[in-house]
Amino acid sequence: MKTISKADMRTLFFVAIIALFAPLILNPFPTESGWAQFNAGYPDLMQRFAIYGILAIGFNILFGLTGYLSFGHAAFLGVGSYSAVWMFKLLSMNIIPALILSVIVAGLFSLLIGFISLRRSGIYFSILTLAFAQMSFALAYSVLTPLTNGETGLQITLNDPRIFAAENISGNLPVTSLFGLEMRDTWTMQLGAWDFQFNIGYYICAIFLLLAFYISIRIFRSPFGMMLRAIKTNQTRLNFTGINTRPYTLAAFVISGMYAGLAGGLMASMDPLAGAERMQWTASGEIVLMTILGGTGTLLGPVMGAGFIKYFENIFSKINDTVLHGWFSWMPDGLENVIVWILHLFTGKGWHLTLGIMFMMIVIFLPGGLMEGISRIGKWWKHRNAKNNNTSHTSSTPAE
Amino acid sequence: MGILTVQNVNKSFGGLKALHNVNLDIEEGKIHAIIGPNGAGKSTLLNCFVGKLTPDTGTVMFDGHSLLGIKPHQINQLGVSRVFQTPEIFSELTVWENTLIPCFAKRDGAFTLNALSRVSDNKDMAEKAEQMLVDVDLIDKKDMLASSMSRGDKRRLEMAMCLSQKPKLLLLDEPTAGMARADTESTIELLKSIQKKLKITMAIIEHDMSVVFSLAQKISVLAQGTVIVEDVPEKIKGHPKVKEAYLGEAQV
Amino acid sequence: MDAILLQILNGLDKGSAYALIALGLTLIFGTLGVVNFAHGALFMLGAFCAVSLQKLMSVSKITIDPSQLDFLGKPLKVKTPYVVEWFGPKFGNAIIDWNVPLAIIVAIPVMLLVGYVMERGLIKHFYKRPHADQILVTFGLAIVIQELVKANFGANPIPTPAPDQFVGSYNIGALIGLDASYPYWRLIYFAFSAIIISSVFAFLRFTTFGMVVRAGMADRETVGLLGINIDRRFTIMFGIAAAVAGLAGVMYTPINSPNYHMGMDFLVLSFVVVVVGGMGSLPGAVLAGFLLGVLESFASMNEVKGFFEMLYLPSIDQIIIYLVAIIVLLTRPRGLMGKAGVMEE
Amino acid sequence: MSNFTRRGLIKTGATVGAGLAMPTFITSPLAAYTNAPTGGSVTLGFNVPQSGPYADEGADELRAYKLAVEHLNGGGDGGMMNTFSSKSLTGNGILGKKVEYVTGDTQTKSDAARASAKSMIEKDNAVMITGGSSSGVAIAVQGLCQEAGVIFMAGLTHSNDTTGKDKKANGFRHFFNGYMSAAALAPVLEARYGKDRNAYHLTADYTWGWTQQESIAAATEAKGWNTVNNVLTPLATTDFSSYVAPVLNSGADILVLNHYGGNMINSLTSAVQFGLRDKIVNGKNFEIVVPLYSRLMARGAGENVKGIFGSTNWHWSLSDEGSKAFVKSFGTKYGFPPSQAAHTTYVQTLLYADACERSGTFNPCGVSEALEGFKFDGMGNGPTEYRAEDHQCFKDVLVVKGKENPTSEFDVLEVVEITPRAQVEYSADHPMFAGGALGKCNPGA
Repeated sequence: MKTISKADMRTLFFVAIIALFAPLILNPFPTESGWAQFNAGYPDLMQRFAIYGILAIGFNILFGLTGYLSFGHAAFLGVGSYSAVWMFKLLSMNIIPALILSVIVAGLFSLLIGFISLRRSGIYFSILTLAFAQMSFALAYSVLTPLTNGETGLQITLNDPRIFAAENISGNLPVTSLFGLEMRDTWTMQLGAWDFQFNIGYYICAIFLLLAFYISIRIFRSPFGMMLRAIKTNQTRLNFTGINTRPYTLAAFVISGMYAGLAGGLMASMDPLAGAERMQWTASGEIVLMTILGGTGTLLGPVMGAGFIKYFENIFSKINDTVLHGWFSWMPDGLENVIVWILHLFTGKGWHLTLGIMFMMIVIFLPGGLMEGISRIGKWWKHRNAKNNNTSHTSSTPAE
Repeated sequence: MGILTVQNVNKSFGGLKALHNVNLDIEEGKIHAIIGPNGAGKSTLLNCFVGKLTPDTGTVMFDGHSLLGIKPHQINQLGVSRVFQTPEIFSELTVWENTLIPCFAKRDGAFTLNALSRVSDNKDMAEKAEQMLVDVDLIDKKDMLASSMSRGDKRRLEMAMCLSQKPKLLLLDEPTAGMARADTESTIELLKSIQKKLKITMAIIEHDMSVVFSLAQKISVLAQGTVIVEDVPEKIKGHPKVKEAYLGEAQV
Repeated sequence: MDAILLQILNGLDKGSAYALIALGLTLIFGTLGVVNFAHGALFMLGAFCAVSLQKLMSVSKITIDPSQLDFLGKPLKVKTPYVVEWFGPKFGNAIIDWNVPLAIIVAIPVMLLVGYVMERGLIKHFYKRPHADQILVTFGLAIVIQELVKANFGANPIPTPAPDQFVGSYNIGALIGLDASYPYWRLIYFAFSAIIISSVFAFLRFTTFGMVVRAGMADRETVGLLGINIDRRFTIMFGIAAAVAGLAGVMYTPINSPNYHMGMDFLVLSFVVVVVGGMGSLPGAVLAGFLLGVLESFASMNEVKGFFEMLYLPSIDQIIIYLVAIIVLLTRPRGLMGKAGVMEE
Repeated sequence: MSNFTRRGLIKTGATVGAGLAMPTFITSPLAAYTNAPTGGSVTLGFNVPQSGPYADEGADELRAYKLAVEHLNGGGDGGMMNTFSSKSLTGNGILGKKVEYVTGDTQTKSDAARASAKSMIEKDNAVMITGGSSSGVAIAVQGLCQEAGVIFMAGLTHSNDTTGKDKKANGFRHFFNGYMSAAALAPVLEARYGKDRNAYHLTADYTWGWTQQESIAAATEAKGWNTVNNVLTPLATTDFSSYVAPVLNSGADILVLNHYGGNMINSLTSAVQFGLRDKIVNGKNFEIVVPLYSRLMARGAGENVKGIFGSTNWHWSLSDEGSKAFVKSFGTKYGFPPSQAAHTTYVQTLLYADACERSGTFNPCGVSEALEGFKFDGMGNGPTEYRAEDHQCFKDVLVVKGKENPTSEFDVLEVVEITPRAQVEYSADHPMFAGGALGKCNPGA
């Protein structure tokens, strides 16, 4: 029995190829050139792309399919991170037990919150989830400090027990690994003027991203997924069709909570620190924005939305005046200063402004998010090709 | 004893008594119509059957189970389906998916975490749904979004969804409301043929007397929250109490 | 008793800010069906009306005083505000001192205009779009407004004190035989919000305009059929909601120095308030605002904190609002006074 | 697997697939430490808050960094390089390499700060990270730098933990801490307000607040004060009225505000609004104390700071040669005097550069060795020592109070006393700083 359709297989394959060659694709500019500022192909950001991709895919299973807008999803991310770091502190630096625990704990936590919050729908549900997440954040920041290390965030230290790890004699903090493969190992390939970094941690994240994406495709195409979409459009009819909607929504909530837990666990595996800010409402809002921005209810959209926001956060925030002056130094002084003055509102410390404007632009002109943009380009392309083919009559039979 | 028996049901909203000692007995395999002037309590009564409302006193028994205090989906799983006055369908899904969902609900029950098999791998479900769409003559619209159909098509789709579950009792709330004459007639034919073929018990609430008399095998007349007459159609036509109830309404 | 009275006053004061913002949010939501995440930014803009006016009034003539030195050892540049220059030190300084009350006069037209432009320019196009899109676009707008303010005024809070006459406190407890002094400005703030809230209610209740709007809130299409241009009235309502938020912001500045992210600080809490009050219910929003404000104040009392610590609930003041929100929403499905079917799908 | 280097980010040459004709082979020698500079320049990473509540402090830090880079590369008037007791810096970059820098936004969140620092290390090959305006961020980034094998020169961080239980071998703090604030303040408070005082503490409910409260309470109690109550306030509090109101009837005659930034401005404003300072309790004037002052932030509280005591790391009105030189070059370039955050980040950059020069390498272990136990002067705080045991700088601490008659908008604080270093020193194993281990320096790679 084939598990996914040809079209879905193609999408999955496409994502896999992108993920595999991301270190090349994301580093289009030579290292020493001025444009290198826009390169995103370094391990930390690539890991983040993958991790937030997982998070958004999971969120989309809940929001995209059922329409239940959770405003507290970051709580599960945070809980996952804390669990993972505790595993690093108590057991060993192997990421497998950490990931398992973070998924389980996030699952249980979301079961509890979901069970209560799903008694209400619409905005009442959103506010319930928000309230739970904000409570988690406030407590993690203050009274739960013995468990979370509060403001600083939970870190590994030299005197953690780590009962399964060999004794540490180096005096250095141990690093996270997968049976000896260290997450931070990076192999740099120098190719002409380009530096490409291939990082183990990133590829682990990418594998999980593909797995998450694959499972999400299966869910989308399953009877379960169909029921979830039915919940979004008409709960009354579904009830009168003999379906109990609560367990369905709860299952979707828990699944997406487990996705968030996995993302949190991976985040801690790449960088063993878990901060309370991960649970704040702004973090939850970011997940919502990623999903809407990319295209709610689409398979690929949320991943793209996640990449989009993280790119702005990490790349635009680093473009300072000096960099700008470097770019425009060929201009006459006066003009250079004017241009730099205008641009500096949007870059460096002004990166939020650019992000805000992009949010507005996309939602105004592309109501379906980035995915709509892509499908429009696709349509335009097809249309153009069709036209060309008609006029030149040289069309060959397209390959299947 | 019929398949659905209603005994001494009372329901009031605040001071208003909507149902007053209602007794009703719907026989298996029959088409039973409930008629009555506006505000007689027909819809309230129907809502008591499907778990939307709970009567203050009295019992509603279906096939040996009490319907009181259980959820709509449980009632449906017992074999009661309902067609609404304005069609309740999954408007953002395709016609095809609309018919599939009841099939899955019938097979998998109120909740099954069937998250890893593909919808299209469930061949038996697909066949059932397809057959149903052929039956209601919607097969060529199978990939359309349900929201983009005409009202008559939506009604037929809703009926197909209910019928694909092979319910023991089908409740119809004004199934021809707002339909053109031709549509109404085809609906009547559809219902008749279904009744013949599948022997499904039906309870119909209807305003249109021509529909009622061409379909019903038994009629209950509801007025001011209570059943005033219950009889075969021929006897209802000239019944003085019925006239009074309707004329009373007309005079107001 | 004194302590409890003080905390009630504190609660009413906090509640005033919540209630005013929540009122505007509900007006916009009820009339236009739009979830406005930029409402916090409107509150902040109001506060910065006061800041701008202050800046404007302290535009100064610079004279060089060689007898004094600045931090680099150069002759000190002495700044004299033009207002003082023109009106003399006594009256001029008084005008500067009365900046915040004066800012109210400035803020009303400014905020009405901001609201008008926002509705006509942006919100109008989102009436028929899903709530998620509305959230995204207004959130984007909030960020843009916030960043522009930050680029102009910096990130640090800017002190905008109340007029000297209102510094100090008044023993309001004495009225009922207790001893509880409460700052003048906070009393004014509470009275001011009470006036604003009641005028909004009176406006909706007793004017034709208000009646049409209320009818429109209940059933937009029918009112449209009557040939009434409901859209224009809704635009005006949006302007009013913006002005209410803006005035709340202006009056808030002496209580806490405004900064560019004060809107975001209030936004989430205001949403909680609106929902606890019940979506689409104006009295609900006001009631929930004051209720949560008072409860928050009580929760920060040492005795209350101690009590909850005995129940293994330390730091109750951190979570009280959210805890109350959860309890209310679980016991009353649509908040305190919500209508069925509003934003439940 | 032999192609993988075990520890991080070394560049090795590589063959690529057959599709590319004649790939260029570059085999760099195996570096001894992370991001060893290869060309004619060296990159430093300035990681400061550019958004969020501390953005203005971040902006001031960034100004100081740019100034330091300018001076290191031989531009400007040289600033403190002329007054610094070590003379190894010549204005020729660091070790002959031109100093370049990258900037990032910490957002005052440990997560974002680490992401930003990581991108500097991984993408921009920064060999040192510096900056920050809160202890949570400083500790988080310090941990990251320890793992990655680069030096961290902390910016504004005041928690005891930074060089206490969370100290790291690769991290260095020039700024003072909660204990030092308390040790400097207590005698002044005793002298001004007397021995027999009842103090009520409002404390921000997170680690920095707790450590500072603990320090202040201990130091003042040693002088005979009584701590009546300590109330923890949530970080997100904007209106402190409900915390301030109970102070009135608590019997306390001193209010200590263990708050920073926006919290400090708001709690102080509330306290003054409620007329606390006009009260007379137990026959004494009621007083307010703000143990950690930041001039930039204090401006936000306006008139309310007048006459209120606190401590600060440095102030532009100091008249030693180093401070004067710094204020002159900063003021000339930007038109206003530098903040303490600017001062500490400027000094940290110079200290780092100097340590590289003296040890002859950028290797974190070499730099660390050069900094440990390093004694210097001419940087604005008198004779200073970087203690080897915990990488904390020991120097004079300023006790300040809000100025009654400011002459300009920058003239918010006046220095009341310069508490000599000996008075604020503590042993490395002091219980408030116990619990962590410095570990060994990590050169990465």
